[in-house]
Amino acid sequence: MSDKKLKPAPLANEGLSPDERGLFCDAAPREYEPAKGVIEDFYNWARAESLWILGFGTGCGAIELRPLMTSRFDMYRYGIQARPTPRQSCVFVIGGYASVKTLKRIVRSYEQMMGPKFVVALGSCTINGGMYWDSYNTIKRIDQYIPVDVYITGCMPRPEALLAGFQELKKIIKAGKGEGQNIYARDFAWYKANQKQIIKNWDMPDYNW
Amino acid sequence: MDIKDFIAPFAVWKRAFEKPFTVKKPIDERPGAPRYRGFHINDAERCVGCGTCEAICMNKAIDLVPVEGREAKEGDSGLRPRVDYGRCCWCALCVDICPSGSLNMSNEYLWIDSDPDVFRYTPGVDKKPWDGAELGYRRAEGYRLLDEQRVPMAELGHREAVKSFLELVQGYSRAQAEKEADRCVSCGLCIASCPAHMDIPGYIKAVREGDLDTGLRLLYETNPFPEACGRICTHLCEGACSIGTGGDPVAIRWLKRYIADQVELSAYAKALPRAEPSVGKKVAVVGAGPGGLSAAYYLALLGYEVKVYEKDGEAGGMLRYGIPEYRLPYPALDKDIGYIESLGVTIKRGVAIGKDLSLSDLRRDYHAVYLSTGLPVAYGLEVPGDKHPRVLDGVAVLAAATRGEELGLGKRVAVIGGGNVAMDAARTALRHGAAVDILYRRREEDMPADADEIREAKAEGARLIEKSIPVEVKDAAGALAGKAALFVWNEAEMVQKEEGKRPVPEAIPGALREELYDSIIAAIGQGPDLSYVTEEDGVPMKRFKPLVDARGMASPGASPKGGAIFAGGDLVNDRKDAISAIADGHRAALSIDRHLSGKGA
Amino acid sequence: MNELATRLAARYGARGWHDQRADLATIVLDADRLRDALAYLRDQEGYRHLSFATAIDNIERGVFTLVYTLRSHDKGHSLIVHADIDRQKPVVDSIHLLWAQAWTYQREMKEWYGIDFPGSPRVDEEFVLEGWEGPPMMRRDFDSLAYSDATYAERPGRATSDPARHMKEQLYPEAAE
Amino acid sequence: MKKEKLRVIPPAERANPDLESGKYLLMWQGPQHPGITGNMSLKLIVEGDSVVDCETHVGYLHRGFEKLMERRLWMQNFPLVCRIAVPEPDFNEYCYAAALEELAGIQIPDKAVWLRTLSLEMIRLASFLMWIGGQAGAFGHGTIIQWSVTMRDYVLDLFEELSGGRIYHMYIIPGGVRGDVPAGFFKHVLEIMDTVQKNLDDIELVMFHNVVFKMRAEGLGYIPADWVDHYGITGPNARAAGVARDLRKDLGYLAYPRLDFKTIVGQKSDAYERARLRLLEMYQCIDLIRQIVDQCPKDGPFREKLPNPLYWKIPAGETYVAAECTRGEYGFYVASDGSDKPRRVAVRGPSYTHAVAVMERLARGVNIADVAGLMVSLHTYPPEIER
Amino acid sequence: MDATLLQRVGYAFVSLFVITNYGLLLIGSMARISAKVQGRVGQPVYQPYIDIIKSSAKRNSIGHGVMFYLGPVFRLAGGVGTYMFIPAVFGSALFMNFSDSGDLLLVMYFIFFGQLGMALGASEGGHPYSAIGVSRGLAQMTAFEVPFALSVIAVAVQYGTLDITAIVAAQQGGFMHWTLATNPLAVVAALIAFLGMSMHNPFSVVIAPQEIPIGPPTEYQSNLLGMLQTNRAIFNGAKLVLYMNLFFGGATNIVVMVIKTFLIYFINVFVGQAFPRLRVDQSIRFFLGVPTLIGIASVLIAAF
Repeated sequence: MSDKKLKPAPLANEGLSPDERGLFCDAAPREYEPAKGVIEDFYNWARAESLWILGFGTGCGAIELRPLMTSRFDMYRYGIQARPTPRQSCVFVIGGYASVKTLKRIVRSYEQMMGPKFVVALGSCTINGGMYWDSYNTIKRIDQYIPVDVYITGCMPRPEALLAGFQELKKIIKAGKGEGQNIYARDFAWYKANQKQIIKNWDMPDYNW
Repeated sequence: MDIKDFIAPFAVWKRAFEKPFTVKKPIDERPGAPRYRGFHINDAERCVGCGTCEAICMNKAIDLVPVEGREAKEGDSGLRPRVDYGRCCWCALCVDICPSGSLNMSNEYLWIDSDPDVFRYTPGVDKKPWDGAELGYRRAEGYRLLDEQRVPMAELGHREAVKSFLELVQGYSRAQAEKEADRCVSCGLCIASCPAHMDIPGYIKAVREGDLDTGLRLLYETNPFPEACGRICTHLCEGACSIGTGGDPVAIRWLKRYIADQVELSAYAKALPRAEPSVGKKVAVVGAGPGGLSAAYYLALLGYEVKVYEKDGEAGGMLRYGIPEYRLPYPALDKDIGYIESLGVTIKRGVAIGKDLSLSDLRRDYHAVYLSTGLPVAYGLEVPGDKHPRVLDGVAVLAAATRGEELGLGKRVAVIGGGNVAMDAARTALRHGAAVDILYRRREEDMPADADEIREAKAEGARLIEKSIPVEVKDAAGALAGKAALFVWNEAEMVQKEEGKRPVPEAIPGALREELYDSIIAAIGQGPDLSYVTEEDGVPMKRFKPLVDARGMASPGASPKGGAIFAGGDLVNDRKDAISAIADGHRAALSIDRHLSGKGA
Repeated sequence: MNELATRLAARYGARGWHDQRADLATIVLDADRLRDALAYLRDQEGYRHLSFATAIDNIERGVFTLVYTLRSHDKGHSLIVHADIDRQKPVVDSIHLLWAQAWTYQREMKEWYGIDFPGSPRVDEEFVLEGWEGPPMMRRDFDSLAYSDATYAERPGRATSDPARHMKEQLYPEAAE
Repeated sequence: MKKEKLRVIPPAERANPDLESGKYLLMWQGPQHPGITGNMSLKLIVEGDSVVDCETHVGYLHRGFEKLMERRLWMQNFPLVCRIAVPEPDFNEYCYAAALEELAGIQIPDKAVWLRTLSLEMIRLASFLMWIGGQAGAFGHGTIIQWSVTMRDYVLDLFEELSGGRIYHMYIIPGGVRGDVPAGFFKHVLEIMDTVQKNLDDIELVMFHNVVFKMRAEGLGYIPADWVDHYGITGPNARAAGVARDLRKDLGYLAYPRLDFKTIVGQKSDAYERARLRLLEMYQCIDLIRQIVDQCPKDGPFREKLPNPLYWKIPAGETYVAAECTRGEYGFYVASDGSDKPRRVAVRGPSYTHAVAVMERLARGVNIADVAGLMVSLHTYPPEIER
Repeated sequence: MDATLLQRVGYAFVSLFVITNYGLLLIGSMARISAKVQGRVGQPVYQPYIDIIKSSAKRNSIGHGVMFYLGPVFRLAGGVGTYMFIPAVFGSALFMNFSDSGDLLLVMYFIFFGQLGMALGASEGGHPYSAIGVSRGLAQMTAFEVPFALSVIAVAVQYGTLDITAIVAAQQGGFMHWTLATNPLAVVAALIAFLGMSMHNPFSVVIAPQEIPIGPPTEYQSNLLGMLQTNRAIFNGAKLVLYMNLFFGGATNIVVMVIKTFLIYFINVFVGQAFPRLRVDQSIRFFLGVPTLIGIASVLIAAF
């Protein structure tokens, strides 16, 4: 993360109307100390065994989430289920490419999720642009904008690959390495600077939760 | 809305008593289908690093990277494709197009990591769990994006061919040439194999696009003998062609010929660069073969005044006197030489250095001298009786044929040797109505002649006798004495003497054979004639060859006695083909220029 | 079908009838008579279905060529109507009253090419882009790759070699002199 | 000729609600919303429980295909096009390939014709299967989607076997198809068709004879027949309104003229009717697939040789090739200027009309609970709207 | 009935603990049964535990004012309150909770209480879906309360008491003494209302993921969500026990209780898997139609 140079501190939620301001938190995100020892291990076990995916199909990757959710692959048996609201979800599946317009929603949804939160990125497009490497409207690296825990290759990755990806995520969480939330808080200014560079009509508060 | 609408939905519960759809352990139980387009595998041995996969990839997912332990060599760039799975879309067009068929896909699809920078690897080089996967996407049979078959070249039938000295190969039509040029993938592997390093993809592109002037210009950048080379070049390039790894190589030689054939000599000047203004220096070239004339051409372009001395009556050297008309018709050669002459190169025909003029004279009169006298002296058979009048010299026979002299070979001819001269002599003899036996010490696959030539010679009716070691030439008995000779040879078997070296023929004791021939043509190699070089010229020799430096310079430099001496062509190099001589000539011209203009060290 | 060509030529100055297939023809019109001609085709000639509308940037000629594809299900025939408009002043009559979905296509063309359709609903709103600051991106002079390279970070560490150049460096470096 | 009066249907009046009044609630449905098909959003203005105004917002999936295609070689576009409509990629492949073949004057072998037809029918079935789960789910029936997506997965297995890809098959390549059928493939097809048909029978029983489903779907999203031309509605949405249009019959492309099928037409034109019609079309797909398996030639070439794809140039010209996908008229307009890259490729996805103009019109006055159901009943895929 | 107050409090904690676990396992096993219908294997039975631990282990949470926090608290209070006044096992001191005369009224009140508290809290979340969910929830609750109240009235009238223990006592002595046998109409009305109360299909408009994801709890997260999840188990358990007591003869030991409540809950799942979801207006109209008539009829039967 040495390349993450801190830019000037971002704005607070100025410019919002008073009613709206009430809907957002106006504190910058902070890093959270993990609990001590066995307790954190126990928590991590629970976090790993109860992965709630945010139901947001950001790209073509969403198409393989359907078989995963339904009877053939049945991810429920692994404690994975889809949640319709970011507040209750802990896993964000980035389904492939993200257009700028979607990225804005991704950032918002991600920030609205409660930590610890994890990101699984599907397909080539999230790693280095994929087949839309020369498109004027899609980003190339999702890790510039939000921290990512697991990448799954493929275009599209098969549902099995997704399952394996979730197993890998479980391992990461159980090992206590799923600290995307803290990384995001630590490098918040860097992430915000990257986001604002791409999202031209930044009409949302900096603190989005 | 009837009662059924209330009852029927409960039919969902039927499912509860059936087997679930769920796959128990999907990752283990459901491998990719046999055709699944999973991760790439590459047979690094078969791959030649041509980069066609990189060219077709719409995602710019493939890079060609140097690989440890793999050097560039003829027909193999030493590079291997590296796939970026941050780009790949698993379309498998790279597999479909791969000329060698080395690139394939496994049916493996699991690659998960939390580090986004790891998803790049060189298949077949970096070890991966799916290496050597049996299943996975392969090109379907009969399905390639590239055409593996070359556009057939119209040739005279063999029956027809032996009747005359008409040119065998008829050349491509425009449509054929463009179709053939379309097979090229512009990988450029061929360039390194060409002694002259011609811009082969460049001129093939010119053919494809119908821009023959550009094509001609590209040809002349490195080779002023396109007509000749387009016909008789040893086409090492085609051996390196990446398309050749999975089919017929692109007919590079025929395409070169197509360009030269299509442009009239009168239109050359328009397409080709003009000579630089005169630099006021003079260079002499000894020998008007392809090497000498190439040097002359490039020197003339650079503004030198060039005079070429040729002992024979016509220019062209071995191209004219060593290669029969049916392979290289004289008008084609004349076209090449004519253009060189049109640049102001003077060819002094019939002037032999060492006889009419001495090398010292040249050194005195010129700023530099280029020796390109080739290998005019044929080796003898070196067996008892090889001085028999009916034992002829292959090169001499071919030269005589060129001069249109009566050859008088008779009805039964033996050709001893396995090189191109032997084949040409044999086929010339065939055209004079003789029955021809070709005798060679080793096996057919060991013959140094072009495979095409061997094939054609056989097809035209020559009999090939392999593994035959010459023993003796005896005069024929009786009335035929002095008019025919008995050739005696010993049958041989191939013995692997040393591990890793090619096997050598060893005579089978007692297996002597003999046959009566009207002529025995010895074509077992030629040597140089350096009698014109005197010691005071200061040309160092090694193994009967002038010793030259990397730039072709033979003498240490200009001495008070005269200009520097450069040498090249068959005289110096080991390849002994026209294109190498041309390359030497080109290089010598540049070296001479650098030497005389004082540029470079 | 050529009767139709004649009628269109007589009424609207249409030209260049070209039968691409038995069931597909193309024709060229002047932009200022486009709406009338489309209405005529729709109401009188049975081309009631607008398959799609789009534009081509013929930058070499300095025009945008509009493409309207109509289909007559009765005749089983499709007709592609072309009209050129000036690239500098791209304004065309809106056809949103003729077809109820046409405004979407017009909104798209406005955003993608900068062609204006006065009066078309929501034509000035963003369609698929958000916060776009560049020129209309479907214009030929907009370079998508250059924009992408300048805007979006790429994962570093890629390098490729050209086989021919690599071999030259490895095998005969002297020729590079 | 019959002389008609020039007829202009005035655009439906849009309510112009005063959001400040506090009477209305502005709501976004999507893009992060389980009740939306794919990644798009509806901006709803709601009064109480009913929608006053609806605007479709698209572009979340915009990748600029049409621009990218102008940058790529003709053959390089072949892997690209299938990504335009994710659940139904084969129609992109077919339309693109057919347009190129038409422009370049290439005739494809008969076997390729049949295999293409098979591929298209199979993906129609798969797409319908996913849709029917979505339709049931939009009304809260979570069981159907569990079954139907599995059935779809079985069809995808067939694709994987045939082409090597589950989602993006990249099978229909310009010049033909990419491979012959593997051994035993047709047998698998027939087996899976039996499984799917059996499951469809269950779905029919559970979903279409369901009092709640009827209560929800009947009368929802009525499309009058005279909207069909005016809005450019195609496919099942048009057929449910009683307009018998099926490009498979009308254009007679590929092997369809040699197959025995009837255009299915509905009457009532509401969400239920559309769902029912699509169910019937699924049975039709199964029937057609069986016919294709029966009639497909067993051998012969499956691909026409093409020039080197690295330099392939297509003569200048333009064409529009359409096909009947599950949602209606799917078309590719391809213009070539004679170079090795397309001059312009425009994609006509049926959702373009259905999800924007039609949806915005139909959503007005609908209960907010029905928006998702209505949206799904129009069967739209956002990626083909914005490309 | 001789236990001291302290003992009763202690017993109540045990009882609460048991019902919480039972409720969680019940939810877990019903999820598995639903999964079976859908052709799946389904989540582990203990999954709800993990979910609650996970929710409680979240590191951060956000709030929208005091009411927002109070919502789940009220809800939990409602759940616990409901359960605390129902005797879970007839005749068991351990499971009799704080049942006393007139507890039926308290229970009815607590069932409402939770919902209302939730409504207040969720509305504070500021999310339009929460607001819509709340309004739907309240509307539907009002509707299903009608048949439910009617059937409870019928039961009260029939047994002449508002003491649940007494009602259970009256039903002892075999199946023919159960309300199910003595006043089936009341049971039918109550069970239909139960479908609405437990928010299963076709009456799941309140949370309706496809329409208003996911209604009132949209904004709730972390430990607040954990609280809601715990409450769901308790509240479910409480309602099931109430139904068992009122209509199915109660339970004399814990095994009977488990079997009976399981079956009652299963009715929900049985119907829920078969039907989609009704719109809120449709469900209100539905509850105010046939079930209400049945309820009235049951009261009439009980009264006369």
